[in-house]
Amino acid sequence: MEYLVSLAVLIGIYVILSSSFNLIIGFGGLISIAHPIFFALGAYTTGLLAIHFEVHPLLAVLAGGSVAFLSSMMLSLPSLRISGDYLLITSIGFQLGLLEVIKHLGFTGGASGLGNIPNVVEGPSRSAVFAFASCAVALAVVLMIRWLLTGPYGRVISAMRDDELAFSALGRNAMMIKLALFAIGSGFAGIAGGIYAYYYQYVSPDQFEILQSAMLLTMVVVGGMGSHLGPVVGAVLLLLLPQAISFMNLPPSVMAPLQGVIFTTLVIIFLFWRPQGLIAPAQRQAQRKS
Amino acid sequence: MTTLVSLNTVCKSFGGIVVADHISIDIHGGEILGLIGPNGAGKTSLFNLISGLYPVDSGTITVAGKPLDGLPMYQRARLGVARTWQHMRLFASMTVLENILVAPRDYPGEKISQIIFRTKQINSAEQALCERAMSILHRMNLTSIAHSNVSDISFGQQKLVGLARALMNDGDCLLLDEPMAGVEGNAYETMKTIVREEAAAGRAICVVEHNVSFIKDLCNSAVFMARGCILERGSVQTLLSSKTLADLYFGT
Amino acid sequence: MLQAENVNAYYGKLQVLHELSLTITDGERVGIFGHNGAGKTTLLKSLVGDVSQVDGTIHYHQHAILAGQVHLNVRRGIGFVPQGNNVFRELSVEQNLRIAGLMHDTAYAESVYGIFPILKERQLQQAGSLSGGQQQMLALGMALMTRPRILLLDEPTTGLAPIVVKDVLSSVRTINQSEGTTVLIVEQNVQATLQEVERAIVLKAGRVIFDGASKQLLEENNLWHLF
Amino acid sequence: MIDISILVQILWTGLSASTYAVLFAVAFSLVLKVVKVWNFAQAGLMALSFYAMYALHALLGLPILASAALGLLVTIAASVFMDRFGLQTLRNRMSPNLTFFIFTLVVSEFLAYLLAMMFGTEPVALTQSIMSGVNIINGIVISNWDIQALCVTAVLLLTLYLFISRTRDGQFMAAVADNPELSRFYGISVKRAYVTTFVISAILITAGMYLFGTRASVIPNTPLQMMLFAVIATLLGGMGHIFGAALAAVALSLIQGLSIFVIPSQWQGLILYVFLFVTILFFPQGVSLKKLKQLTLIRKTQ
Amino acid sequence: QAKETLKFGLAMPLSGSQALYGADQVKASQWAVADINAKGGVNGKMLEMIVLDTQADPQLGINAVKRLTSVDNVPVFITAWSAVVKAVAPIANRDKVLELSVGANSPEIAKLGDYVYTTFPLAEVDVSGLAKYTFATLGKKTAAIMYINNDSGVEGAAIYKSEFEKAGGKVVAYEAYDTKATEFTGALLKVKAANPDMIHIQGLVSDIPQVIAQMRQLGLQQRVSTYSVGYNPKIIEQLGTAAEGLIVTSLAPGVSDNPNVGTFIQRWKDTEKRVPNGLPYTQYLYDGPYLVAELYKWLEQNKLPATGENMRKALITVKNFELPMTGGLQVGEDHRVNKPVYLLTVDKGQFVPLATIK
Ligand SMILES: Nc1ncnc2c1ncn2[C@@H]1O[C@H](COP(=O)(O)OP(=O)(O)OP(=O)(O)O)[C@@H](O)[C@H]1O
Ligand SMILES: Nc1ncnc2c1ncn2[C@@H]1O[C@H](COP(=O)(O)OP(=O)(O)OP(=O)(O)O)[C@@H](O)[C@H]1O
Ligand SMILES: [Mg+2]
Ligand SMILES: [Mg+2]
Repeated sequence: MEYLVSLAVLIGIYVILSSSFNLIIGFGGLISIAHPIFFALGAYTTGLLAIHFEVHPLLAVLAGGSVAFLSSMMLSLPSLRISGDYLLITSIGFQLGLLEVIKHLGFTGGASGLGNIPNVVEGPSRSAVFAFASCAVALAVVLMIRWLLTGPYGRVISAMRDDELAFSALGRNAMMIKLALFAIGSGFAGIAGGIYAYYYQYVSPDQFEILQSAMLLTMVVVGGMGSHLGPVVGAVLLLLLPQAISFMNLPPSVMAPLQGVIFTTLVIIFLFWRPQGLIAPAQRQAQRKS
Repeated sequence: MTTLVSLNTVCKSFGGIVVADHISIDIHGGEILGLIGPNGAGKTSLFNLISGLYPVDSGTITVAGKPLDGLPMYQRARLGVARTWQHMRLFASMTVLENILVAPRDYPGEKISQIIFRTKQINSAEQALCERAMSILHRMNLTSIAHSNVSDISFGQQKLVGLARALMNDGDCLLLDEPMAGVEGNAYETMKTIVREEAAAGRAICVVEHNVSFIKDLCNSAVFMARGCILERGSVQTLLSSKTLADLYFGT
Repeated sequence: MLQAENVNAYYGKLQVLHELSLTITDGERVGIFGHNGAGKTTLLKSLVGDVSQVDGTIHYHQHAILAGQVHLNVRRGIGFVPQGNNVFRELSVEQNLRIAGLMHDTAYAESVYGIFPILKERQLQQAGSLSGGQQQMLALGMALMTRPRILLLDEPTTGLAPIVVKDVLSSVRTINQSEGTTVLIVEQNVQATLQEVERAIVLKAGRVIFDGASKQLLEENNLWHLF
Repeated sequence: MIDISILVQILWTGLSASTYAVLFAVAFSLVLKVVKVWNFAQAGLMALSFYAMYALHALLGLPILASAALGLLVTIAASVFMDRFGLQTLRNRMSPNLTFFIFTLVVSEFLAYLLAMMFGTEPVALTQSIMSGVNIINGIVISNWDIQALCVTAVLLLTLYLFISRTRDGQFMAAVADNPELSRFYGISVKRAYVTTFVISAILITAGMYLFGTRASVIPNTPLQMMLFAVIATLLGGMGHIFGAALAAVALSLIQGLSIFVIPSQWQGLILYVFLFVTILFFPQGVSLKKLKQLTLIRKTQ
Repeated sequence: QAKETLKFGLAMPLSGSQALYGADQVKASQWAVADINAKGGVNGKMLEMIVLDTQADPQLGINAVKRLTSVDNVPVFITAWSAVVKAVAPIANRDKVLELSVGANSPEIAKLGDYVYTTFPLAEVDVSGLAKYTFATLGKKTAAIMYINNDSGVEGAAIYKSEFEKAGGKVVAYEAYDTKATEFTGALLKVKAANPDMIHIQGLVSDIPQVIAQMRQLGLQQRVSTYSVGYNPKIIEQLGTAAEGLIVTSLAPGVSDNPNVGTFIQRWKDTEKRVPNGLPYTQYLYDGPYLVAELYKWLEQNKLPATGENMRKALITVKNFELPMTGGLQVGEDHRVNKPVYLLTVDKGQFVPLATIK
């Protein structure tokens, strides 16, 4: 039971991550892989505030989100200023570079991670509380993104993605829209990081490397890029898959690589079986009110 | 009549290729100015300079009295520069109606700060917008394909959607880049009517066209360009009978 | 001889060509006309095998035109100039021409420069930065580089100044007469084109509603109104 | 403490150690240019290529060159298989770019896991000893490996250059890179161009892994890191400028090697990223697509 | 289920880059469980070991340990790799489950909380022993240190430096290299310019041979030492004669110190046709289940239920354990253990004992 509940915490966190990542890459068309670093910034900010300043958990998590929100501009502003193509590369550099910095700083705990984050929920229902919190935030994030994108704003975003030049010639500031989307998505990732830090009480830089990016990308794409529910389904599925495989009671010596082989094979199958993702993006329909 | 668009000794070159050589043009509200010239004369480039795709090397451009120097494209559009593109540049993943709905210059429903406090106002604004879009489509006989994806309609229809989008943008200055290329029959007539009506509504319109009969039918005056220079200007009649034009353009 | 029998073409559920049959004999100059959306482009594309959903048969000489195998059909001597976006934008003018001719005859570039002197002038310019009309000329030149035995042109004079339109249309005739190339040309510029072709085909909603000598079409006032 | 001979030594060793990085960067950038795919499967293919050679040479005892040749065949087969049955399907469905990205990434992981299952995760080198003979010329150590690596790389790059600029298939690759749809109308087989590209990249990958594997040991995950370097070089070299990518790879390797004298060694790992960021921030022209046009593969063919 | 079993967990890397060692260590533990059970278990009750993969990754480690504590309800579990030990410590403390770290050597491990104990000497033990020996016995006055830029490298190098200088020597070059580096020329040339008497490498099995190979090719002929990870035949294999003289440490007794070790190695040769990767670590892991069995025995004697709290009580009450493969173990108040350091060197392609530091 406890095990399932703690899985639910993780699911909530990953739903926030994949949905917000989808906002950036699926809806915004901003191809970045640096999402995990904003997750990390949120987690470290929250963790450090909790350890050193005993900030109220809610504030600490919000602070994590804000730091991610603001620092996203350190990446998006310079790279988008030149051309969207550079975002991918600068995002790789930003993510790995910042991690490298974290690994070498004393107060972040260095390469071995930041431990001793105080526990804020005591008692046997600890995980349940966290599960509830993370799933509630996840729901809120999914709904907020949905609310933001159905309606005129969503229309504007897809126009921008299709032809930025023609879009600007209609009087739209494409740069502002991109920055805003990127910051909002990153801010959500920061909040997810805050929850993560409190729940696990330990954050280490290795968790935010390229493989984490790959995991999040896979969640978004297998679930259905550019659809609202897709990333949710993707996150749940991709978190449960390895768990299910680990319950297959394979002999330990082959289990781990075999688990990887099975997992990647399944992802490839999903990719071909449902090329649009498990949940295909709804064909945008124009309002027919008139 | 007021001068809406004014170009004053605008120069631009790409490496050795001069695309604008001291160009000065004024366009008044209600005027339809034809811009003709051989391929590579610099017509499209002139539009690009006005709408801010790239900066001028020297000279000034003003729209409704406001200088455009150094402004990015989107701000120029907000000052009233609306244009169509030679290669249409429609939003390929969207329907015809949606393409038009994104075009208005100012729309509160698109500001995040305002959607958060989304009110009735925004909804009713949206409603009004849909109505305006449908009426533009209606004028173009495109209502039947309003909900088709723009990449699934024929070339000629796409051209019309491009124009509809510029109209929805509602700039006082309308730059049309080869609106008739690839358009004929009924669509041709529609296009003509609409351009005429828009001018009558007080817009300053500049049309690049190789279809001379279209220019003849519509334009009050015309400018003839070649290699980035204005060689002749005046009424369409005088221009068409000019010797330079005959040599360089019609080749008779 | 290019022969199409009972051709139906679809995009998804939308049927664009209906039971269309057509025979083009070698050496002909044929104009195809019709309203926007009549299916002219679709017809040309079917003839080079670039429409995936077609039924009916299309043969060029003995060979069946294979849907989806455009490059093989082209190598049998069918040249095609698509409507818009039809040059390699990142490559130079010269390279565009050479690549087009690699399967055939790269030396022919000189003759193309003869027809369009501006291309010679801009040899090293990137094709994507040419003006709209210059690109159109380059695309035509590239089609000629494939030394086709039959040339399919989709609105080749779109965006060209009248002086060039004349050149293009007359060069179509020249190519036809000097090399014996069959020419199939889709054009909006009906009057001018009719002067240059001998046979005219009019499409309406995916069906042939007129097929005869171009003179006949010029005279046929009735039909004029039809479309 | 920097004297000239140390400097020369670092330059020399850095140059020779950049050879495999160059090969990987060129392979990556070539596929990106022609096939328009961020081929992250390259890491998996690199691992496959290495373990194929390793199995044949170290386990079955075939001579090293025969193993390399057979390893090459395996790599080519795997690359072409991935293209025909994976990428082609996605292409037919007009999948979005990100799907390609994920697909290749997952293929990479799949291969890494598969190889881990077959060969374990113990670091292994291609040859039993990773020492190679050295010659000392004017105080500069020049190992046999250095010479071999530089020769192999130079020959491969030259051949590639000639192939692209002189042969019909090479030119067709350039055309397909520009506009695959349009190429078909000039009798160019797009599929063939793609296959050619993957064959070339397999050759480069195998050569690179051969060089790397005779000098250092590898685990199934090692190539991922090396590929990231290739990706960065590809981007800094100007996307799709394959020789630009090669130059960037050399420059990055040398900068990493030399920076040890100015930057405390524990911050070495950061240099690559800082360099990347600074370039894009302050010298966007340095990596701008337009400015590098003159250097492109295409222009060079004239 | 016919009979109640005595459960405990083992969370080790079975995949990922560390699996090479993790898998052999798991095997050693499995042998130990089988051996204990074959001799009748603990008062007739069988030990049951639940093995989960951590990939040496903290996140996966957390998942695995959560499963152990909440699904399998084990009162005690064994784990290794510093990052994992650290990451799962909050769970152990929160859920009051005893965590035994076997193999991680980061000095921080002593300070992870009430429920985290190590049975393995932390880095200060072997590295400082080595540093003192280098100065005092080998008579090397200057040393260069090359270390990998991760936590074990950074901490180990710092310990070596301070001990070597405390002993009176001088560290003339102190160079880090990246975890992903394959090219060390720059750092090595700096070392060469400093001309030390001795070079100490605080790295990993995957990079130590490359560092030494490049060092020798650049003409550095100094004697090289490293710590316990270097005690691996792989290194000799890849370096050939270039490995001669290399000094490594081991925290577990060798064949000559403890007869059980000889049998143990023979068992590897018989069943696996090879020697284990990282022999000393497998020795510690073999002893892990024996330690757990002792704890259970104490609980049985005192009729206490198998909870984490009681396990911890058992550990600090019994305090002194005699284990088959690594000898005596005393659990200290400060959560540390002290053990002799065994130094070995490569001679004619073999590791041979060099000295033992008590
Ligand atoms: N970005 C650019 N770089 C280099 N040359 C350019 C660029 N843009 C345009 N040119 C050149 O400038 C000249 C003018 O181009 P422009 O597109 O304005 O012509 P145009 O008058 O619109 O012609 P058309 O009627 O054929 O469309 C052409 O010779 C073109 O090749
Ligand atoms: N890729 C496509 N997908 C769906 N429908 C298409 C597609 N291409 C064309 N159509 C439809 O097929 C019909 C015929 O198109 P086609 O392009 O053949 O017309 P056309 O005669 O060439 O017109 P134009 O003169 O405007 O170029 C049109 O109604 C168009 O909407
Ligand atoms: Mg133009
Ligand atoms: Mg058409």
